[in-house]
Amino acid sequence: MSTEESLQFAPPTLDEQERMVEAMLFSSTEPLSAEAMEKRMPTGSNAAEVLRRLERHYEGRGVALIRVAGKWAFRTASDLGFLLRSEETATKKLSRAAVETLSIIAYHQPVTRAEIEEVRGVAVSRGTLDLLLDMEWIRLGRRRESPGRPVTFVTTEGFLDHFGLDSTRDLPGLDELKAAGLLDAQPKGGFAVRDAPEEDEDDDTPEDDQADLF
Amino acid sequence: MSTEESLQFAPPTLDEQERMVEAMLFSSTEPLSAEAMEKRMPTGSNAAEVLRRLERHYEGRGVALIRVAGKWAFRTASDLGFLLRSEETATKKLSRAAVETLSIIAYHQPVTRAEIEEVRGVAVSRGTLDLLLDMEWIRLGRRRESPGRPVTFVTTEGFLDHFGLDSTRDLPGLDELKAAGLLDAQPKGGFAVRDAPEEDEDDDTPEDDQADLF
Amino acid sequence: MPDAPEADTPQTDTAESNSLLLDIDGFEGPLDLLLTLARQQKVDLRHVSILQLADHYLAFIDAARDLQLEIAADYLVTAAWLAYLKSRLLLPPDPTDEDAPDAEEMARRLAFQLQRLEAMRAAATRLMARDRVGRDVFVRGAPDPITVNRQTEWRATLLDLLQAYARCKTKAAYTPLHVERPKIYAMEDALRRLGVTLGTALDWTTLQAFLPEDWREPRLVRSAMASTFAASLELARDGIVSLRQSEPFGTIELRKTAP
Repeated sequence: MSTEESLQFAPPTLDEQERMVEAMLFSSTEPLSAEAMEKRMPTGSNAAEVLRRLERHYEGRGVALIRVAGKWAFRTASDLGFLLRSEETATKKLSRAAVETLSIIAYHQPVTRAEIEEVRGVAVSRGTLDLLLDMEWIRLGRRRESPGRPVTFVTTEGFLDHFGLDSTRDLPGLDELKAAGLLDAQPKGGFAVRDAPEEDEDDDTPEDDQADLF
Repeated sequence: MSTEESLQFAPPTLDEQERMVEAMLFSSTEPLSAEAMEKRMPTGSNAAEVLRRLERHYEGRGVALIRVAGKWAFRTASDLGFLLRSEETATKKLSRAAVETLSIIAYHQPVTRAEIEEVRGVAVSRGTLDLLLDMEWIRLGRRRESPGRPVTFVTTEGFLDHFGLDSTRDLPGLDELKAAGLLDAQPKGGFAVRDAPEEDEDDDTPEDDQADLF
Repeated sequence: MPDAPEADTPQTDTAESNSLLLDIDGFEGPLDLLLTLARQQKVDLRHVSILQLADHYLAFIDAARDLQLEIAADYLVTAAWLAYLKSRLLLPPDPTDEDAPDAEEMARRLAFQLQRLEAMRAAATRLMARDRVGRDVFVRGAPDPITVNRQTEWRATLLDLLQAYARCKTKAAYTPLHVERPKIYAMEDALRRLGVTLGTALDWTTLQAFLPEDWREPRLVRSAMASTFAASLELARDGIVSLRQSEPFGTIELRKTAP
């Protein structure tokens, strides 16, 4: 490495020093101080001086030389961050359990977990509710004023948006479902479906309406 | 991100595109293809064109834009290695058997174990191949369509990257070796006394065979 | 055959061969040893004298034998083969044996193998001397890896929703039929109750009077009556109570037997 040897005698040119600082900063896993770099460079080098040159050289480029905690590092220009992020959207069909749970919440809201389970006839997993909450299709409603004060679930604006509904009143009733051939069997007597859940059921006594439902 | 939005309408300027390619390559340790970068860039961008500009911009600097395995990568200038080498990064010394086996695979690929042994005159230990496979410098190629359907070995992109090669065509001295007939299974002209590997696909242009393997 | 004329018999350079002997473990097989010996001819390998090489090799093996060194089988196989090759190269071809391999071809083949091995070794050296990542050139130390933000968009249509609800309701309509087991007044209960209340029946008392209050409604009274009757029979057998019935289907009366 003749470069190295010759540098033993005369300090490298500023251009040479700039190359060295550039290479060190590029390959370093962490920010480097001017002193640390100078220690590795041939004697007579002045890292601080070439850092200023290097900073100017990278001005306005895709990569910037920045100071962090008194040390130096290359960073992607802040306006180009979008190139390094990518959104990958996968569409997945909602599970049967999730759609059923959602539909029960839509028709019976506000509804407790126990009530959902009663309609579905099977336990509702925490994960299913979490997923629906996460998707912001359902949210927590008021606590039920009954023993244990269970939380209730209601649908959200996002839910209406997704399904193109103006309000939950637009959900077809059981008779309409039947007419559409979606419902073959007679609904169990005594289990009434409200055609139109009230908009503000959270505010007034929802328990009363529910009383005959559950 | 106003930049991103405005780019939806008109392709960015070449300067802008150069910044983008620079940012992407700078932030990656792996070589990136022009196509992969273009996919991330606003429509109408031409990565290949700005890569040439970028290559010129980095000429003679401490960091160089190089072509490896048909892709692009920033690497420190090779004459500055002395500054950057540290105890930890010292590359492990490969055994002579491993080095020879690797070279035979590189120059003769796709090549079977029996063929490697034929060239070296000794058995190739399982450990040697395992080591090279483990380093991801070689991988299994297609099976040879000869009795026993032996597996073949070929070099990987990681191999090209490590040795700074754009393709296996760029292996040092490949053309001379080929011209001298030293990549053939048997001496030129005349018939073989010993049972030579019956397949003769490595006789002709092994690089061409690689085209569809990589 | 260019090799034949200048091929001289075992040369006096056995000293060199002996120095190699110390190293026999250092060779990677007979081909490696042959290549080392061939290089001693200090000629381009394309002009190597195979005859001379065979002699050197055989001398080497003989010397190793004299020193009673353990020689691996493949070295001996190669020695035998080279001895055969040597005899074939020295003797004129036997026109009667058409199947005999062409000695020149065999020699050419060996020379090729040596050249090829040497070429590969040279190539390996050149390859290893290239600017290598992590040794001569370095990659970005603090990469800013592309973060892929994976998002799952859940798909569900209004129809899915309605079908799901309809499914739930339909399922509810078909809840399995539970046949409720009628409440039974167990005989043990009747016995216990009679035992407790018998003290009040010193006079004839109707069986009905012993039925518990909550078992008197029509749906339950039959079971209570049957059990109480059975219990009274049990007590009568033990001589604890007496029973009487004035007419068929008439009222059954009971009283505690006088002690």
